Amino acid sequence: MDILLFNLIWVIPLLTVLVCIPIPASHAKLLRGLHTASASAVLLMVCYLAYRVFMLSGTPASDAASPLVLRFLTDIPWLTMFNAHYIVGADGLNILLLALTAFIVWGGVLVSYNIKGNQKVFFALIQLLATSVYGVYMSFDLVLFFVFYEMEALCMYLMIACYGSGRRDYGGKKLTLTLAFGSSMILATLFGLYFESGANSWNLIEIAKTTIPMEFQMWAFPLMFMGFAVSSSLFPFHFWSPDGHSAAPTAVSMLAAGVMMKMGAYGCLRVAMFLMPEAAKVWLPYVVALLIFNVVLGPFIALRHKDLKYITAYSSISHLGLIFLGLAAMTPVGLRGASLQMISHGFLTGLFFATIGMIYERTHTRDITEMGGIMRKMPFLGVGFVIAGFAGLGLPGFSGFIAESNIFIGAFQQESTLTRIVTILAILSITTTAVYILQTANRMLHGPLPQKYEGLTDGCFREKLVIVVLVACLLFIGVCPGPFADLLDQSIAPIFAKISAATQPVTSGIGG
Amino acid sequence: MFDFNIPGFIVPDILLLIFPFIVIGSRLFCSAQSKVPWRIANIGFIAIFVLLNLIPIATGEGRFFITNWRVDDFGVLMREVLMVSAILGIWFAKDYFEHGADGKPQMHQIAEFIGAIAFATFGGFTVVSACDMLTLFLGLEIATIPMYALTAWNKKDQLGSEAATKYILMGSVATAFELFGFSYLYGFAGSLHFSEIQAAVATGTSPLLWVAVLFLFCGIGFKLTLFPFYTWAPDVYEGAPTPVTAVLSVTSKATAIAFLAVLVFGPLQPVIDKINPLIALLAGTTLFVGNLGALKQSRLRRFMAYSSIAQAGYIMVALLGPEATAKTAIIYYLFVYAVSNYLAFFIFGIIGHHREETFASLRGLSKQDVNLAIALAISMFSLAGIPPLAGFFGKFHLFFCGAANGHYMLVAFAVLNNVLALFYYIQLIKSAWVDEPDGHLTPLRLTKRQRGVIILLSVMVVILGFLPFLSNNVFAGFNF
Amino acid sequence: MNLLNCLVLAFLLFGIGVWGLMRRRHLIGMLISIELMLNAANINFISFAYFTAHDATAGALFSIFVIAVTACEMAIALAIIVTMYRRHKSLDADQLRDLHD
Amino acid sequence: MFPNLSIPGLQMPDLPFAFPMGGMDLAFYAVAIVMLITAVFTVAVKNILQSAVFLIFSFVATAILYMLLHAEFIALAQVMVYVGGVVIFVVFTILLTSRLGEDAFTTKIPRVFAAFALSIAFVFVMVKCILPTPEIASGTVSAATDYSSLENISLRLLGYDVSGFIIPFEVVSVLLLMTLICAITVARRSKDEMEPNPKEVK
Amino acid sequence: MINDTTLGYLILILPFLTFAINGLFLGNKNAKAAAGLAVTFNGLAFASAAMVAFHYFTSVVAPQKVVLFDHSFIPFAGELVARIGMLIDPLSVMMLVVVTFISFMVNIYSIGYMREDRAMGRFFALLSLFSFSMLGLVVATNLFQMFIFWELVGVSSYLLIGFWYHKPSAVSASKQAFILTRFADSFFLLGIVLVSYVVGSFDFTTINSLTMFPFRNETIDMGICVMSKSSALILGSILIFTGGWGKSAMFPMHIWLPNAMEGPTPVSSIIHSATMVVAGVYLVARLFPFFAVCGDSLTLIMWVGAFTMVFAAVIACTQKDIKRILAYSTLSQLGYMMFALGACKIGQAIITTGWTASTFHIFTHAFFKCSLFLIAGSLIHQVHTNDLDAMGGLRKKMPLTYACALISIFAISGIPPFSGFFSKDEIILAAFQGQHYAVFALALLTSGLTTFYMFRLFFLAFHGEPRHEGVKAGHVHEDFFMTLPVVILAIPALLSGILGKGLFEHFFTPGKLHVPTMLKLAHAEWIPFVAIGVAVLALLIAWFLYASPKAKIQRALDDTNRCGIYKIIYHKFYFDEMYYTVVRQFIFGGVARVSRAFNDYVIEGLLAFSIWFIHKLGDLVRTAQAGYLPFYLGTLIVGVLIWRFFGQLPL
Repeated sequence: MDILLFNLIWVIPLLTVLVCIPIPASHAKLLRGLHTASASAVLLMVCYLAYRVFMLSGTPASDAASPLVLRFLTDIPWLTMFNAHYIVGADGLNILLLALTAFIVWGGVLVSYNIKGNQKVFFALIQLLATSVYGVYMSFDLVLFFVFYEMEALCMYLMIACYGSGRRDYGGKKLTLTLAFGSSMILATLFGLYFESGANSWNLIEIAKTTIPMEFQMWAFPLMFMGFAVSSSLFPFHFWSPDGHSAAPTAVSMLAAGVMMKMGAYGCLRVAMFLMPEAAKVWLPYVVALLIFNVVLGPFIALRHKDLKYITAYSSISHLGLIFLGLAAMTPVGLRGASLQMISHGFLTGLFFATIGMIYERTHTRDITEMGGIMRKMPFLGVGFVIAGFAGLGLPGFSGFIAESNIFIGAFQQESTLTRIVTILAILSITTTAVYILQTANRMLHGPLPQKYEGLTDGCFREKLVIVVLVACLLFIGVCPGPFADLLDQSIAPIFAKISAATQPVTSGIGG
Repeated sequence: MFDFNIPGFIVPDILLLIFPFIVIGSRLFCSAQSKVPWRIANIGFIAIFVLLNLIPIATGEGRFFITNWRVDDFGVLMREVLMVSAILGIWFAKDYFEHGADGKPQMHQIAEFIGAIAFATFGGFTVVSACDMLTLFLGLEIATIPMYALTAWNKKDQLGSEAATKYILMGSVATAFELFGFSYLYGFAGSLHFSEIQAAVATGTSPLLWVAVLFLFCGIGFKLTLFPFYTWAPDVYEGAPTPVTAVLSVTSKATAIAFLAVLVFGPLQPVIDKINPLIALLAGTTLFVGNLGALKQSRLRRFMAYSSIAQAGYIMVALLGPEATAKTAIIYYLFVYAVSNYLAFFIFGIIGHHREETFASLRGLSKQDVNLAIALAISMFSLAGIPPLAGFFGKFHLFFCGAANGHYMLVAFAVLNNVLALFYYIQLIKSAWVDEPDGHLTPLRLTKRQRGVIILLSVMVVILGFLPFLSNNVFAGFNF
Repeated sequence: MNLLNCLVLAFLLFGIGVWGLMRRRHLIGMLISIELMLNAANINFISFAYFTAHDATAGALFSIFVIAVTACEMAIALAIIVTMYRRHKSLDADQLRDLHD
Repeated sequence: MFPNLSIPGLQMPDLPFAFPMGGMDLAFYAVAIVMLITAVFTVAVKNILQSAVFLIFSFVATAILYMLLHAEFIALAQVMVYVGGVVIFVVFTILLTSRLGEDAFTTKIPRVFAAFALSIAFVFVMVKCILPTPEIASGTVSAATDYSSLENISLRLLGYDVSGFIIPFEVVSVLLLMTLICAITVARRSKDEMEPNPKEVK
Repeated sequence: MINDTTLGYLILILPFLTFAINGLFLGNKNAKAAAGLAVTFNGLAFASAAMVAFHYFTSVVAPQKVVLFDHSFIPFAGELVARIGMLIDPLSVMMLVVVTFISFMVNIYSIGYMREDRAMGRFFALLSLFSFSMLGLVVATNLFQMFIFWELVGVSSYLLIGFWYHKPSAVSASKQAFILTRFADSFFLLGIVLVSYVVGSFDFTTINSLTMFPFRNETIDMGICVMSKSSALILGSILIFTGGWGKSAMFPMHIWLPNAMEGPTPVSSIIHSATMVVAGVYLVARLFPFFAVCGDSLTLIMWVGAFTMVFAAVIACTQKDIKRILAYSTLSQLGYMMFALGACKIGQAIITTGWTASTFHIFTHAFFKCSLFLIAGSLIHQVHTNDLDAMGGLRKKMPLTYACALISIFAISGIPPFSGFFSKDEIILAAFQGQHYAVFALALLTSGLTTFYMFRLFFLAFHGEPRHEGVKAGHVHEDFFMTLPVVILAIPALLSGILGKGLFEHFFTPGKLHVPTMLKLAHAEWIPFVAIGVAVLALLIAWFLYASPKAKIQRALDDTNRCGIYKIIYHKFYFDEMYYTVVRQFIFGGVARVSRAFNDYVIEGLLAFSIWFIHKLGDLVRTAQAGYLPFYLGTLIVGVLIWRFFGQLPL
């Protein structure tokens, strides 16, 4: 039953699209209702399954030899031509990311009620995107994984270019092509994994049981890691994200920044680092040098921007840099921090983009210099934005703080010189984050209200609901991180075990 | 002695052979505008396709007819691809015989047209059935010569005759190359039979062999539009009548790659390692140049020409793999490519019936007919190799072949080029989805047949990728 | 007279064909050059058949087929050129530039 | 078993080229020179009609070469098809398309030289490719004198066994027929070509 | 019977509930209910805190630490577990009582003060959020919990300073406050990470019982250099102190505090005088044994404190904004507390007089400073301005307020028997005992300055002729809700010194120290008399300048003809401007501009270049495609040559 439900996660959005095909686009209400219902259903399912995974924790996996403890494991032969299987399963890490996705998709559907243009196509694309993201997190077969991973490009361009604003074609193209560039790097190495590992299987678990030759790892790992990192906007492949996000409609920004950018980091952890730990140990201490841009300079750039979405995009860049810092730490705490940051940042940035979208819908501008004092007219949205801001700057009580503290502590345990420097810089740059977030919030929400905004109204019930739910998620993780940490620890343990078992010594544990 | 019990597997070939005469003959009994030839052709082609599907595949060495006509599983599936191309080709061509399009006048003589396509298809059949170089050569010529004529079909079209002239002049030079290649191969092995050539190649090599390989690859490079022999393609694709372009881009390419597959995995099998660098270089340069050329196009057919040049480069990657995988990959990819390509051409055709076939005419398509725009996006994304569309799985299979023998660099290069390809396919999608129309749009009228075909092809592009359909023929269970 | 002489002769003939192909502007002139090239290939076949091939008849056969195919190609080519002439009223290869990027 | 028609005593083992001696060799060189000179004239003369005439000579020379190589039947076919068919066809076309075959187009000198250089380079490179082949320079002949006799050819052509060529024989008939249809379709003037099609005008 | 653990929970939960209920449900629409709820719950919290304090001090465990509860929050690795707990020792109990009491008083006061504000519900919610955070901070059992609540305190301070968000000055002040403290906090966090990495625990008990010996020989790579772990610990202690440095607004991170006076006065009184700003002092006091082993950092603390003390006092003498004077006075008093902690170090030895004095001063200062702010609030509420120019002559209109103000000002000036005298005297004594004579002299000087500027304020506000139209017209009156807390606060301002002295001397020691404690301390009985003398002298000067019949008040208030030094001091040594230039223009402006330029020109430029390059290559391909047949034919021939040479065939 649970297995069926689990597999339905990605099927339901697809079915919704199919069901909606015969409905003419003029029945917008019906379409919206259907999509909302399907998104809500998936949300409930995922929450239930996450609960099930939590309750199952501690019990051994069905396959004792498997290095990963997976629940709801499904393995069906699929494309026999190249030995691809349909393998899906859940562990702590991906079920939480699935839950995150379900929340963001649900929010994305709800905030898009007023989108201009052909709503039928738009919602169908959202559901397709949802399918792809669900699929990425669920699959343990590399072909399946990649199929879902690259599927996003198909939806992304259309959604941004047709429903976006500003330089939508440019932004959409930049985003899609850069992401495709990243996935092309991944694809090239995937073949290598299949053939060089000797497993002759796309099954992640099977490949993990083998040791991949070091010569192959040495070039494949950076290629694959960077490939994944492109979608998580690691410097120097971050350039797609500000333009892409700013051009995208609200729901797409939410999905892109909230869940899609995590797919890269997830891939880095789940595929690149898990399968090629030896090379990871060699390369990652150098990769952190790139984070100086993401973590330290990212916030500064955000400071210079006036467009809300650009600011948020650079904020995302810096937050995602922290994920990589956690990954590069290669300690259990760091990895857990990185995973927590994926989830936390998903909710956070979802909330950010949701509120920005709602405000933009009313003010028709995203330039913060043109706004001011709209807190008085839109207290609810304003508070939502401020909360997102506080969560973003790592205020205790919100999930961001939990994630960041894990990352900082974890990264500090990694004793390579470069990592240490970057960790220190990262800790110190929480100030810059505060600066741009407060500057934005102040300019936009506070101060005198311009005459033209006298007629603004606060969010409606639907919008408030989205904000409340996302804030609740942020708070829930922030206030009671224990269960999340437990869930993540279970799924990170095998990854860390693989890393620590790799031949080259890596520092771990606490000094003194 | 002659065996009057004609074996079942040869029936489709024979049917196809006599078929053009029936179609052309039927013209004698009806008017010039009659649909009878087209209907007969339709029924016949579909019948042949179904019959082909009845042949069970995976029978190892294959079956022989009169000892030198080989029907193996690769051949059967290749025949199916060619038939699909032919069927879609005549479906597509139908409209062009009813009214002009894209500034070109209406076409005439549909029966002969269908006959020529059938002949070209038969040429492909011959290539995959060949057991000796002579048959192979003749097959290739049969597949090519009707294409010259088809290109010049529209006699009132200046561009068509120009294209045909360029095509046949260059094609003849390529034939000369090929003949040189064959002659040296013959000189090297002293025989025309593949088995004997293979034995000779296995015992030792000589410069004659390599000169032969060089000339053969250069000659077929022309037909497969490999670098730098592709130069005819953009001009001919643009100048030829649109249905001919469509057929050209699929049938001709399928025949050429089948020719290479037959050669590389047949007589040249023992020295395949030595040829692999050449294949890899041809593949790499071709797909790169094709992609580069397509970047800034504005006319749809010329754009599709460059796109198909790039696709030829991709498909060459498969030749680097182990035989069985490579052949499966080639077939699979051709099938997918045929479907996606025809889908694109069908849409361009509809546009072309009302406007010029340029990027600019696509503007506002998503507002005018969103389903058409969706179909266009599907075909473009499939050609670009974006999952979950069939094009992705096709390309994946090709790269899988390349990687199976360790050609990671080439695969990486090809995959990176995919990004470039995505760039220009997106340009086209952008025209249809994003750009505002210049002014008033002439309404697009789709016939039921057009709509049906577009839906059919779109659905195929979407679901083909998921289905492992190549394990056997669809109807092979009947086993006649 | 040996095989090499014949092969070199064929190449020279091919080379002359190439030269003609490149220097001619007249389409029929080009076709004539192509004829020379195809003829060269035929010389190859016969030479190989005569000097080295253990299946000599096959080579001879092939060259007969080549002659046939060449004739076919010529026929189509000339047909196309005639059509072309009717449209363009010229057979200048350099003027065929309506199709370009 | 097979008669060696060259004179082995005069061969210089160091050189890849056999020194031209003997009747056959002399005949070969004579034919070769004639063939090449006529070929050069074919491509070099200004008048396209003259070019066609030189082509005939070249083809005839080739036919003579075939006879030297004991391929009499092929020589016959060469003369019949090429000289009797193709070239006449070419001449007709020339006459059909231009005024008495006068070549109106002059080619610029640089282009002539560029073309010449390219072809020379091509020949040079290709000949260099085949030179290292060991058996190529020996004057041995492996073929039986009747290898291209009508009997041999027809037996093989219609043979059903592995070495038979019945399939290509059938296939080439398809090719010829197809060419016929295509050529006629392309070349003939359609009725509506004479007067503009009313539909087209609309 | 409710046990202490339950009370402990109650202390934390009640303010939080107030925040949650007010913020989520009551809001601005049910302002009265919100106010009632806030007062009730904070009162209950105070009662609980008082009961806990009573139980604790009367129990046998009294000076020892008691942990009421300690829940695991996130386990990191091994011993490194972040916990949320409640630590009870004399220091935290004292703080609990102070915070809950002040919070209770301020809540009552706000009923009056915020009566006309539209966003009263929000105000009470945020005030309770602050109380909750502050309480969480003071009962922290470990560094991590401290940091959590430290940040929450910061954010509630931010929200309350910017409470009137339509006022640009308030908004920018709140931003400045948050960013400056956040800047300090980033070092604090780094310190926590570093110390926890070296020590392997966040727990105060573990950290406070450290000895340096095990760390001497181990090294740690700090990126820029490799240092021994003991040096790393010293660095860590300084980093942790930096957190307190910012939060307690020590020089040069002091500028946010005077600007924070843009917030509503009750906020200033609770956050920016009585409780939050002492968090820095509290932090050092809490980790005192740790700082003691990291000896050198204490010297730093002392000098930072001492300098701020004098610096702020000098500025306070010239200000005219009543709240700013109080703010600078707070800074100065915080300087006292800070340097007292630092002054505990004599060479390698440590005495504890300063620690006791400092915590005592926290206690007394909270009452009189809160009271002063509330009084200032009352005045502002009546005259609608902060400016001393507009006050004067309020003595008769607000007699109760006047009396209470007098008590508090005597207290801050260190006049016996008011509370300030006892604690300040002890601090000065600590400086003397610590043999830091320069600091001792500065402390005495500042004591005089304090008396001077406080009485300057007092005389200008209450004495003389009324200078405000409203006062002249008699519109001024005393509000019940605003006067009641003032009066109540006056009692501890008067008595907490006498009553608390014994308590502090008995119970208040910093815990087990791991450095040799000097036994013999100089007993300088003359110090109180000198201090009183200085204070009285200063009082007289102030009276002479501002209240005596001969005083030229108009001239004193006139800014036009001032000498240079006065001007510099009046403009706070131009520190705000310097900050603006350095931070805004140079750091955030410059670095941000450079990074954006790097991004926009270098990265995007490379991207554009590669796209351009590819397009150029595409053009090349297209150029070849000129439709020129001879060229096409040439490509065929050349192609054969190309692949002959590059095709890697074994030719």
